[in-house]
Amino acid sequence: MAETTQGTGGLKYDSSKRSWPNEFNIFIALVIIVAIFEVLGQVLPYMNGQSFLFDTNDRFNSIFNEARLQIIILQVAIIGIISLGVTQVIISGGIDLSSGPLVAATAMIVMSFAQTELVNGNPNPKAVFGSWAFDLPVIIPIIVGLAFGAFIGAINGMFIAFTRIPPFIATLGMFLICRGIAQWWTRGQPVSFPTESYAGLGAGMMPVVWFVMLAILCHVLLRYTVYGKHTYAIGSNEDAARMSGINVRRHKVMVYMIASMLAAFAAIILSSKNLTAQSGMGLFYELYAIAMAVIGGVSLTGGRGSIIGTVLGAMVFGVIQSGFTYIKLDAYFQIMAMGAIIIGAVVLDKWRQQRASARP
Amino acid sequence: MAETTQGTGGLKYDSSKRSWPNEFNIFIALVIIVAIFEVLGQVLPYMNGQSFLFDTNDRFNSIFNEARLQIIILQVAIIGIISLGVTQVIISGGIDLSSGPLVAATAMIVMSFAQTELVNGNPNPKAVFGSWAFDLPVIIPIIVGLAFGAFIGAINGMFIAFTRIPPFIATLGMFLICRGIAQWWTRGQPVSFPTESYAGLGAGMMPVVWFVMLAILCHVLLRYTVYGKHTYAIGSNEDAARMSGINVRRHKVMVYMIASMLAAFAAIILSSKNLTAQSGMGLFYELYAIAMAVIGGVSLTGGRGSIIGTVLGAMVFGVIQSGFTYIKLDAYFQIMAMGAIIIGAVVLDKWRQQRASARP
Amino acid sequence: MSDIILETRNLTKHYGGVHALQDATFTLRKGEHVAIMGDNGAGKSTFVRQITGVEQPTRGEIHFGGKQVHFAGPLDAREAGIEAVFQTLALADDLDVSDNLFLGREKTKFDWLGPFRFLDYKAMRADTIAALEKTAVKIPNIRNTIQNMSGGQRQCVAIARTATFHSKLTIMDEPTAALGVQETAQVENIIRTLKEQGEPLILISHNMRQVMDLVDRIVVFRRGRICANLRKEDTDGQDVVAYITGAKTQPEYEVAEAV
Amino acid sequence: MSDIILETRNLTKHYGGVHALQDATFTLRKGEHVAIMGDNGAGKSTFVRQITGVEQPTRGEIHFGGKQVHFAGPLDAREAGIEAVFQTLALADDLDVSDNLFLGREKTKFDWLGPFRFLDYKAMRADTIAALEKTAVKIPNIRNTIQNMSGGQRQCVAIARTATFHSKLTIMDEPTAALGVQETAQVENIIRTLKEQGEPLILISHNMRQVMDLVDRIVVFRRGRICANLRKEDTDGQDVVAYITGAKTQPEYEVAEAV
Amino acid sequence: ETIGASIARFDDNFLTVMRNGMVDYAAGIDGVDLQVEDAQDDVAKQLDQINNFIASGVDAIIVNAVDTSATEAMSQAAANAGIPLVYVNRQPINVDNLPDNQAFVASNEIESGTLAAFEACKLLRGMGYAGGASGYLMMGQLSNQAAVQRTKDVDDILGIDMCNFISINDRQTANWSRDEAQDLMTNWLSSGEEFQVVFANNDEMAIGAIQAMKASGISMEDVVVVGVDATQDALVAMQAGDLDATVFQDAFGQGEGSVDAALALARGEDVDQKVYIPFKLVTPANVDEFLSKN
Ligand SMILES: Nc1ncnc2c1ncn2[C@@H]1O[C@H](COP(=O)(O)OP(=O)(O)OP(=O)(O)O)[C@@H](O)[C@H]1O
Ligand SMILES: Nc1ncnc2c1ncn2[C@@H]1O[C@H](COP(=O)(O)OP(=O)(O)OP(=O)(O)O)[C@@H](O)[C@H]1O
Ligand SMILES: [Mg+2]
Ligand SMILES: [Mg+2]
Repeated sequence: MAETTQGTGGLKYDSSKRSWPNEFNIFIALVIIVAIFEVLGQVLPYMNGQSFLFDTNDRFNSIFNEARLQIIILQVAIIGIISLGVTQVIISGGIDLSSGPLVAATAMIVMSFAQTELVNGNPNPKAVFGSWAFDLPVIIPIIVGLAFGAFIGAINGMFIAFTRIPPFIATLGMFLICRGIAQWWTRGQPVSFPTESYAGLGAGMMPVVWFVMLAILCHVLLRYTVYGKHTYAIGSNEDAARMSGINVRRHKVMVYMIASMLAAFAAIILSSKNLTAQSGMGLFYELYAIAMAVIGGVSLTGGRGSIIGTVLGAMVFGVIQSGFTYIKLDAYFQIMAMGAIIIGAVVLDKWRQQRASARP
Repeated sequence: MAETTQGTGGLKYDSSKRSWPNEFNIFIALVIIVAIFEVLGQVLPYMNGQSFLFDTNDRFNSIFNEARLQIIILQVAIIGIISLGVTQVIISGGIDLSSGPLVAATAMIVMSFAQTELVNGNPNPKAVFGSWAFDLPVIIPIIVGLAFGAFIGAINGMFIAFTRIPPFIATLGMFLICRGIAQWWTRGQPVSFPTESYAGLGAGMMPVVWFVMLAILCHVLLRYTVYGKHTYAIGSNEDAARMSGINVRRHKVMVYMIASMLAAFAAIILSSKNLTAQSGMGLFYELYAIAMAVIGGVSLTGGRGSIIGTVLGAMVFGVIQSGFTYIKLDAYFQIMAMGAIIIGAVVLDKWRQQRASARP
Repeated sequence: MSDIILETRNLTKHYGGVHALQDATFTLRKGEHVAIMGDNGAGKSTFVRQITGVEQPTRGEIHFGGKQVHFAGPLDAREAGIEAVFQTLALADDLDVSDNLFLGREKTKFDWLGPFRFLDYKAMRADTIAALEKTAVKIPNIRNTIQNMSGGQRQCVAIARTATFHSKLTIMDEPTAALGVQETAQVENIIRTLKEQGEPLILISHNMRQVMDLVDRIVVFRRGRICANLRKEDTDGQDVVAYITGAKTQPEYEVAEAV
Repeated sequence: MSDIILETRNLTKHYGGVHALQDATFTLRKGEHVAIMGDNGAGKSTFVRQITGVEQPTRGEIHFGGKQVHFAGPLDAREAGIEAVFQTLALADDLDVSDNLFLGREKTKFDWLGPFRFLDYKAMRADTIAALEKTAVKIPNIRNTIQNMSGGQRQCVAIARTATFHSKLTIMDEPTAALGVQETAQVENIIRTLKEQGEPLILISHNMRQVMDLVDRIVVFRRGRICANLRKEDTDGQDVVAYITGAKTQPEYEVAEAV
Repeated sequence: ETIGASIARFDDNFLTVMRNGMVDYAAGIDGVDLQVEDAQDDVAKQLDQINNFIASGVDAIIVNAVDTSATEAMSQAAANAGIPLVYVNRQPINVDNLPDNQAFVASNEIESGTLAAFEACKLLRGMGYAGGASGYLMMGQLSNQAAVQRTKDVDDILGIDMCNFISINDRQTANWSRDEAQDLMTNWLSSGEEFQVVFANNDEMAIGAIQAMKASGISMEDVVVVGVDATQDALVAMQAGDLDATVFQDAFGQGEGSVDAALALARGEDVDQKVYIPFKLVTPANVDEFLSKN
């Protein structure tokens, strides 16, 4: 027990009692959930002793069921990318409801610039533009997508920063506008048949690669740069940030732009992975992205949270979804159980936080 | 100009410069929107000079197009009822995302207790329970519905009050749970053919009657009772409310119960109006209910807002929806325009508030 | 024993690794006015938060009115008869003055309606004006919300709230910090009135003159521990400062301290 | 004219019907330390909020450093060289001490990264400890967030922030209200150091002794108007109180008042 | 055998009947274990569900595609894992070059909207409106394939010589929902325009329109209303003389057929790559035949 007085001296301070980082709680929750599925696999009679994470019937050259490990993270990688941006918005004291429809609108637009000319030797039946838009280099749709995302984010941010309307309303309005754009773009028709290079962006485990890379980038941004510090400051006390001379308006616009660009990038990966874009894509993504962040310990009142937490929050979702299929849970109960687990994970987190701060 | 010093004396106080109630701003917005539609009716060539609100082709014994007046309010009455509860939740500093799915779940359950035995002389093809549940008195389904709403609200409230998880998460979890319940109840089958007395609850303009009555009730509750004062106090500063000796936990449970009971009642009216209950009902109702409240001036940070504002917010929605059909706006643009108008109405409100407080 | 209204034994509060309050043993007799002094961060407000049930102590006992109590929240403490002005004031920013004054104990009509009983706005507003006059604060419009008030006006509202209701024990945490000259004098008058009425008081203040004027006894906190318990007659300003700064410690409060 | 650093002419601010500040005409010379006194709600903080750009005045002119200025926000004022400790402190609760100290002017590395330049945590922490020593406040762990600090500790952080950076004008709104005896003495030392360095200061305080000790001139506000402008040598505590309470008004500030 | 099935939506009435067909049928066969998942109208989620099935090692997969143009990726995933795949109800975009162990079971969607619209056209002619008639078109969710197709079917019918006397006053979406259809119809009625026919993309919206018209005192004799799906509620409305035509799609049969195909593929048997189950027009004349079918 190291009892010292730190800082500029004063009270007794027992640094061995420093509370764990919040991220640890959610990691524990993750482990508990995995363990529960493992146990259920052994206990439920119809499961025949299958394992959740381990390779029990020798389908892989590994002790793990690698297909499972892959799908767990693959299926949350795309919403995870959105969640990285949503995390920043929430830390800055805002909220972004527009990310789901933005994914749909961006996917529709981007795919129109990523179409191939010939499908199995026949002319592309889904062409949106004339022939000039066929077989464009892959960088074009990427730039178009990111630019569209930045544009929408800038509008969100400017309304929030300059007219000071609640972010909930600004992004709810944008939610509807983006849904409209997605449907209007091709009058509801899906857009398919991308070029091979475009299809490569989200093929196989690529979404996971992007997710990990962007998560690291965002982590560095939030933890080590002025941008990140100001984001926390604004979320913590906007007036104080303003009085401290932070350009709050410009900063907010920047945060929403980054969030929307991440959502737009997620749309690119999503449409590439699915080889199609359709206007109904991204339904409820905004809610799931927010839920991932909050499960990961991001506070909806702003000022608190981390990218590591959000990544762990995303993993919780992945494990749950995969686990439900694994134990063959009836689909009606899946959605209920998902609700219960979201609540449970956050309750666990709160409870551990309280216990930690109350520890003698 | 009445310059006096009020209260216990002190500064000059010019009571003629007292700022207008916030509700006035939103009323102005409403009038502006109606005026725009009137003008569009005159200006757009294909409209043949039809009027939006007035009876130009003598179909009614009135200067107004009464059918229009009715549908404007009828189509928002049900979400309006939900919004009355959501308003209280938001004023108390929370949020309720579960109201939409709660409507679906309640409608399914309630309809099962409201079925008639014979349909066109044939046995009811949709019976959920055995024959004991046929032709029950109308009070039974109402009680079942309100009890179910109270139950869900109590769970929401207790999680929020006792575990202190964010309301966003608690009600998002409940959102999924209620969706699950709605689908599981009859495995996705719709429930139709209610008794005549049940069908009477939501027939014709009855939804409007309920909406108005409940709005008055809620207005009185919030403005003139201890319940209302404590709701504002908790939303304004929860710690202060607790330190002032308000039983914050019990009060929150009460607020969420009332909100969920209102949503459940809306479900009863909705299923009665439609003569059916479907598991997909109520999609996005929670977002619209929140948007109505916020357009009506309810602050998402809690502590501010009123029922009058929410009713006006609901009217804005009604006018917009009706107006779009009236000018035959392309379906693809309707959703975009709706988004733009939601933002616009709140911007207008903010702008007027700022101007009012800055007035010399 | 029966004239002791409040007693704490070894009251201790740790925040994670921070030992904010350590073994505070304290007694208060009926009718007695005691000041708590000490450096910033010495643990004074922490002490108050423990005895008013705002937080749960890590360790230790609280006896109030002769029997041991466990306040689960401030509601319990208030029901037991403890009124407090907190350093953070605890006002609802969006409500107006009279709403705040009566928060949690509104005057009502139709009480059989339970939680839905009606507010008696008229009676509350009248009483509010009377209560504010006691504190001499100038508020241009009592229907203004708290968020539109100056720091001193807010503090006066918080004090008026405490002073309006009779209680078994009143606690004030730096009540005059933001007050002007006149208002401070008025609040000191309020405190003297309490003394006359025999109501006990715990006053936290950094103002030596005020403390010497008003109280019977001074308890000094230092680094989370009580380090002195001085009758006013036996001490003076310089002496108290010596205890606050750590130049002196009363022998009965000596502990082996790791500096 | 060139030795006048700040001048306001008929500065006026109305909140709805509340005339919080009325025709304030005020000058401050280079190197001068001026105190603003007045009752609670007299308009002192309102005056500060106008000259620091936190709010936009209803009417009136502000001249700073010889030319007329229109601060659109506090950022402008800070860039012009005005540092302020606000009554509300303006701290970010979720950040720690050094983050708050350097908020808005972080020490950074890789500056070519623009808004994404890296923070130099090490340098900032070292400077923080140095800055806090000036205020004598005891903070057990400087990595603690502000929300876990006592009222006085917060105020010290806010003061340390202002004192760390050189400026053309420093404004302090009741800086020692929540401070203990030692800390108050230290802050007063800081103010004396500013005086020696020739930096001008506006100090708002209710503490007569402090004001008399520290400043050259006292401006008294009453009911939103300036009612007196007194050189320290020409006045004393009782005289100032007479102006504050309204017993006296300087002839040049007389107006036909509707009471 | 274990079969995994991913259904586009659980809260769609028609798909629910189809799903029940699958579940009931599979329950009746010994040793067959059917696991049904809800894709919640989300293409990406559906692909993930298929991957989850693959991770669990099922013997065959049935897909009711959320989006028929997103099937390429699904076919690839299943083919790479060597697991048979059956598409049901909605025609995959790659239907003409499915891998060997994949198949498609459905009805031909183009028939549905066409049958109903043509019946309406005939009825209007019979009522003597051949000189000119006008109507409203209620569309399903704008992002939905069936809605896009059925709307196009109506347009196509109104384009043929025999039916081009019908003009459309206005077309709007009511998102498949009875409630929104009621409000939309009432809004249309409040403009006071003349109309003789309402085309709805599904029966729920048709019923909503009927309820709104009845509430405004319009006699259902004078207006032709057609829907698609032949749901129970619609058939009852038809018996009452309110609904004039709908189209029966054998949902139950499609469900059964898909399970059959999946089992056959899993056992390595030969299966036709396209199995079509026909649509049938339902009118008051033959409504009794269908009452017990859905
Ligand atoms: N946003 C606002 N809206 C309405 N009235 C306000 C607002 N801000 C301040 N006031 C009023 O203006 C007057 C002056 O307030 P100000 O904060 O300037 O007082 P002060 O002199 O700083 O007092 P203190 O010594 O208590 O801090 C007060 O009566 C206050 O109620
Ligand atoms: N929630 C908390 N978490 C961690 N540390 C805390 C918390 N609350 C208070 N502290 C620490 O406990 C110590 C005592 O704080 P307290 O508020 O009791 O001081 P105080 O004596 O009232 O000081 P002041 O005179 O400045 O009001 C301080 O060092 C403070 O940083
Ligand atoms: Mg304190
Ligand atoms: Mg002030």
